[in-house]
Amino acid sequence: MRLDTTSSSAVVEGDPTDDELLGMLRRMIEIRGFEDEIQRAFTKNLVRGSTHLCNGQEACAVGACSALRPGDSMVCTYRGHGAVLAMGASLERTFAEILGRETGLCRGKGGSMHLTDVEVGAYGSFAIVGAHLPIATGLALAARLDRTEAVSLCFFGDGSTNIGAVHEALNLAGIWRLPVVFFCENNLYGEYSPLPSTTPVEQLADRAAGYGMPGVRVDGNDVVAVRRVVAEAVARARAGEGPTFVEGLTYRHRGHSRTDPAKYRPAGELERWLEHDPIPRLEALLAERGVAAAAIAQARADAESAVAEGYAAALAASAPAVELIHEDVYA
Amino acid sequence: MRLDTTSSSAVVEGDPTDDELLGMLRRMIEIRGFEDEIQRAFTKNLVRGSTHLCNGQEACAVGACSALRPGDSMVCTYRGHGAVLAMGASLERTFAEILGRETGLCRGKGGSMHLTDVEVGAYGSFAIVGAHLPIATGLALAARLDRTEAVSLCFFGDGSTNIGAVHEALNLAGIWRLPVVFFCENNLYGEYSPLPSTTPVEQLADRAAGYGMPGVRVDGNDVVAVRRVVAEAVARARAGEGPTFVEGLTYRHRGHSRTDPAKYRPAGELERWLEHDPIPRLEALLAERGVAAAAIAQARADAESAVAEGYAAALAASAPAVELIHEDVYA
Amino acid sequence: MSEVTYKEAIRRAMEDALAEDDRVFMIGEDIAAAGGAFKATEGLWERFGGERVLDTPISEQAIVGASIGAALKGRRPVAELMFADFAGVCFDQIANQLAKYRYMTGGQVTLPVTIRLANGAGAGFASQHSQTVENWFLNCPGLKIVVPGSVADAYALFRAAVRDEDPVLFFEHKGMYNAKGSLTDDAPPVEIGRAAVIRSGEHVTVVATQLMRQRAERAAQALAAEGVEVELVDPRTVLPIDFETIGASVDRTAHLVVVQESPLAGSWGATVAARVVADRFESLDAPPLLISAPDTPVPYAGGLEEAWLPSEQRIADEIRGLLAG
Amino acid sequence: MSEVTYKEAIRRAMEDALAEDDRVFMIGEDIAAAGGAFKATEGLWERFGGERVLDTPISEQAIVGASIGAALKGRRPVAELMFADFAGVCFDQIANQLAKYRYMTGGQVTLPVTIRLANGAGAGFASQHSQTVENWFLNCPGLKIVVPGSVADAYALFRAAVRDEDPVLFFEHKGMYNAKGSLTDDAPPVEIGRAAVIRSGEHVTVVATQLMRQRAERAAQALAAEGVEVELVDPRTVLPIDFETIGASVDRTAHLVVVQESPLAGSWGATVAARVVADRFESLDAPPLLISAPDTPVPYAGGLEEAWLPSEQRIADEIRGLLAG
Ligand SMILES: Cc1ncc(C[n+]2csc(CCOP(=O)(O)OP(=O)(O)O)c2C)c(N)n1
Ligand SMILES: Cc1ncc(C[n+]2csc(CCOP(=O)(O)OP(=O)(O)O)c2C)c(N)n1
Ligand SMILES: [Mg+2]
Ligand SMILES: [Mg+2]
Repeated sequence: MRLDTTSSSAVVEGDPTDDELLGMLRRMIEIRGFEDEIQRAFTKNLVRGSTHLCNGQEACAVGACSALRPGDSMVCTYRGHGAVLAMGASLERTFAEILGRETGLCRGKGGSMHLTDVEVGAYGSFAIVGAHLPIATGLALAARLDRTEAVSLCFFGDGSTNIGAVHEALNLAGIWRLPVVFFCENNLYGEYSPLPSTTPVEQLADRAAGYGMPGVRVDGNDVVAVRRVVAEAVARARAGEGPTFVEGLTYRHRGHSRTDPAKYRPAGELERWLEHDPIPRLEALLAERGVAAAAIAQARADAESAVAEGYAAALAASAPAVELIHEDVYA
Repeated sequence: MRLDTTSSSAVVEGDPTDDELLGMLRRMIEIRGFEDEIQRAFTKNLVRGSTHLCNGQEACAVGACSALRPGDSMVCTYRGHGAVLAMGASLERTFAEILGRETGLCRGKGGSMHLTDVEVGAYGSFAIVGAHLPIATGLALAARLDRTEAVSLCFFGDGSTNIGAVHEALNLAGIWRLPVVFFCENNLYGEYSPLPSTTPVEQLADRAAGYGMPGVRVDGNDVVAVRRVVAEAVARARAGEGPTFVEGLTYRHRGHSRTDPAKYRPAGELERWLEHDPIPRLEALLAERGVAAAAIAQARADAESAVAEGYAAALAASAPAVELIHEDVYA
Repeated sequence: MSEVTYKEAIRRAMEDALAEDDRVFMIGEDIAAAGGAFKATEGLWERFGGERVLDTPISEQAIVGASIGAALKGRRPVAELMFADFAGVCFDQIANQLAKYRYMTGGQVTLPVTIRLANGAGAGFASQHSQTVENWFLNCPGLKIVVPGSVADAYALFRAAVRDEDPVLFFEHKGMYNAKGSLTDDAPPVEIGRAAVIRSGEHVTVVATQLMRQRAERAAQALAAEGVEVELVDPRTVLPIDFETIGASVDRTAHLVVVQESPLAGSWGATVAARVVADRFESLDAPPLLISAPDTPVPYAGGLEEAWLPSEQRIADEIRGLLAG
Repeated sequence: MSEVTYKEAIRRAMEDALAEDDRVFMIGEDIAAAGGAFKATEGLWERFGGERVLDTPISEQAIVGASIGAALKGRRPVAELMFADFAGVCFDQIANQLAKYRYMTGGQVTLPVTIRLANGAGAGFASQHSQTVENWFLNCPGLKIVVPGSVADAYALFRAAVRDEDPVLFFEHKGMYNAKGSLTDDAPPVEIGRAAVIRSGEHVTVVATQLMRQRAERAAQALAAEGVEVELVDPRTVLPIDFETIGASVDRTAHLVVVQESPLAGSWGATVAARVVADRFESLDAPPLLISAPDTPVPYAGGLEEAWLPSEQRIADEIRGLLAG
């Protein structure tokens, strides 16, 4: 296991340019705004079932996905709004899906937990913990067999590392040296359980050794650091050197789902993490690099209006026609 | 991971006495004879389905089970004839089960892959790879809750370490520090696949670290060494110090199952391992310790006649009455 | 007697089972301090402590396997699998181990394991969190499968499940957690494997469970206003099924209707229809009516899911059609 | 035309599928150099190499998941799960992921995955290696389930499965691997979802698959000698089921018999009986006859397993009883 300790202040080869960073900032603010909007919609009963927000984890989604190129693929969990948007899915159609509209990414059939947009390489959000890691491995297998040099990026949570499917997928990717990047968003909790209560290792990245692949731990709230670590893992994968297990340390600002007040958190924990909120951190970095305050403000304004427009358009769309029930079962 | 390197020639505290060792020799010869008889019966169509013999692995079964005491429990795999006999199951009733007789351990309903004798603490042989590790964990959980200090011993193969259930069980035992001894009989192959083709770690005991438990590797053909390592693990478990992962390096003399000629083995491999056959090794050790040749010969003779008598008695027993089909579904 | 929710009835049943018998313990994800994903186990950990209410990692195979192992030593585990759909990740433990263990060992072991699962559609949880999962396990003799469809049944069947010497899959319909009903302190124990006649009627036997039982009951009320008397039978246990009670009702009404919120293929409803028709062909004046969901997964959007589920209206209309036909 | 075994027909179908389409590959445990646990893949690795025939660790969830992932990118995986019972350890991947993926994504993905499973009892493999596993998956729309019951069907249905754009569970009955039959080079392709009338007859429609189809065929011969003409229908696909062909036959014979080697509850046979009776009640002169195995797991001992499986004798006797009744 390796701990990534490079500082984001010093620019490293392959790092995003200032313009790219502004784009990433905008995307992170969009995701934050998206999640806030969904939370409001949920309390207004416009979102059905449950919904799992990623506020606070935006740097993982945006940093990691920014290391991909067209043709690569990404799969994630029910807490995947951010990852799907980071791949470039339309705000409007993503909103529409969660609001259950026919214009939604999945025609309103998937909802919050199943966002998929194959066109942008987002091959699915999965609601059964761990079930998508084998699938990520298969996406990588196809790349290997087809010699496309495509890479498969797979997000999953800390809590999911104890389920069988995860073990099988890591082992298969390891023994076949498949081009997958396993990105574990360690936000300290699986539902209401803190990691140490379920998992007898301190650093999840340590488990990588058991699968014959490198494990790297990174500050998951530092978008530049995430991007660097994932870019390196992606390069290894493309070069045929096999999978990497990346553990991004991060924190979800909200509860696990729906209206969870997250009372299980020790006092002060949230506040400490809010000090490391990835969005202000990126803004500070941009300022440090000499990017004009106006440009940063513009990114924020653009993000906010894109979210507002996307939401309004989605709300205006109509519900799916009832006949759609019978479609999409078989090809 | 620790490699056990103590020599069996030097007697260590807690080691079996000469008499106990003679008993273990007898048991190992019984198991060998049992398996040979089953192989012959199989070729005569007296055994149905498939059967998986443990010739060559007797030291694992006998050494590990000898470290248990009444009240402890043991579960194993379809390659479990030896383990069940090592716990003290009757040769006759074990034969009878595999021959499909009503006097069989399971009334003829289980067969070769499902030998169970709860009276001697053999809680079952399982035919779905890895499925019994969670069950072993549950046996240990009951011991913990009931404060019985009982220990749960669980045999499994090298190949099974890549299936999800194994991962979940190891993790649960690790986080709850349950009194289980996980004994991995590494016989180098899972079916026809050599371990390095399926598993990207060289020493399976290395994986123990990922579950917060010690991993120990031992010469699985040295019955005294196996006994020592397992006795130590059992003592830890009884003392509430949690599980241990033991990897016993061993070899199956025969093919995977039925009539597998084991052509996938490199030339000379079997011959090399036959030089380390656990039975002659134990005989040599006894001689070295000064045990009379006559006593060793007697143990062999006793074992052989017990096998012959058990087989004859089992063969003479009758098939289960057809009405038995409907029994034992519900309590 | 008190008026409580279905969820509270189950919570209380768990509390009473834990209090009654020291061998009972609960095991599952976030069921202790957190009180469970559906808050059904609230207060149990506080009262009984961490050795009776155990939080696990996200490892359903280990949850079921640990329950089996503990039961082998005389414990009576109650495992929670949260959404019933998660039974997929530990299917082997349930269908191949738990169900067959006693049989394979020639009766050497008994497995008093209860597994709780939150079943069913209607709440917008989409395809992977909305199934009526009991149908996956019907072809697994060795299991008992109960599907309580009322507050009283939820309490009584849970108590019976924990007392039962055999493995019981206990399906709670999550769409009913907040439904209210009355719970009497001295209600007679309910036997697993016995159907209940919820409402007597002479014109048609309607067999339904859980959410569909609720809807069928309202449909029956509507039909009663038109002079059609429905006999509503809730099998309550779908493995093994009480064909006797259902059949006896059909002998009287000469009409059989099955209502279920799942596709037809491989369902308990198909099993009921097949067996009852085979046994009581002469009793029937009309073909059995099978009211099922479409042959599709459960869709997310509100309008789609609503249309997917058989409605009170559809149930009433189809029964009218049957009797008119 | 040649006389081959059922197993050879499948082997040949795999070979032809691999030769026809570069996107097809095989994945499973010990299927490459070792030729598979049942030796059904012998020679394929030698001919097509390690990128078309892949050996995996013992990780069925990874096998199915990897197949799904590869299919998303346009590959056509054929996964072998060895004994069908092992579907239990990867049930979630099949029932929750593979079956629902297309639906949940609103049709964005197609999943041309074929999964091969060795099904059925009769060979002494005991409870955990002998089930007719197709019944576990019937309530999972999105899957197609085929159960070839002859040499010709084994070949043709396998080719159709691999060409199909949807996930297909392909159940091979291991008790038939050595059964012989003829295979013509120019046999017309078989469509998934279509039943076959194996034998025409006017007195009774018998529906059976795989081993039971073989036995029903012999029972039909015995009955023919007594003047009873059986129409034997093999649904061949049990999800979705071709109720039309079965129903049309019942319209002619007025008698329906289902024969299956599994317990009744949740079975395809119960589904056939329920639906055909609901649709064709007026066509029937007698109650449907359900010939199933007992409600127990599969026992090991020879005499027990033999008695457990419906025999040719039992099939013939029960049909006689039905027609006499
Ligand atoms: C197989 C399965 N078990 C349980 C659940 C319920 N569940 C949903 S999310 C979750 C916690 C997952 O924690 P983690 O992997 O850390 O991801 P996070 O939610 O923190 O992003 C659980 C237990 C599930 N969806 N699937
Ligand atoms: C879930 C499952 N997958 C596959 C099999 C088929 N199978 C039986 S034994 C075996 C090999 C197991 O190897 P290992 O764990 O090394 O044990 P050994 O046979 O060497 O004792 C396999 C793949 C099975 N029984 N269960
Ligand atoms: Mg987490
Ligand atoms: Mg092995």
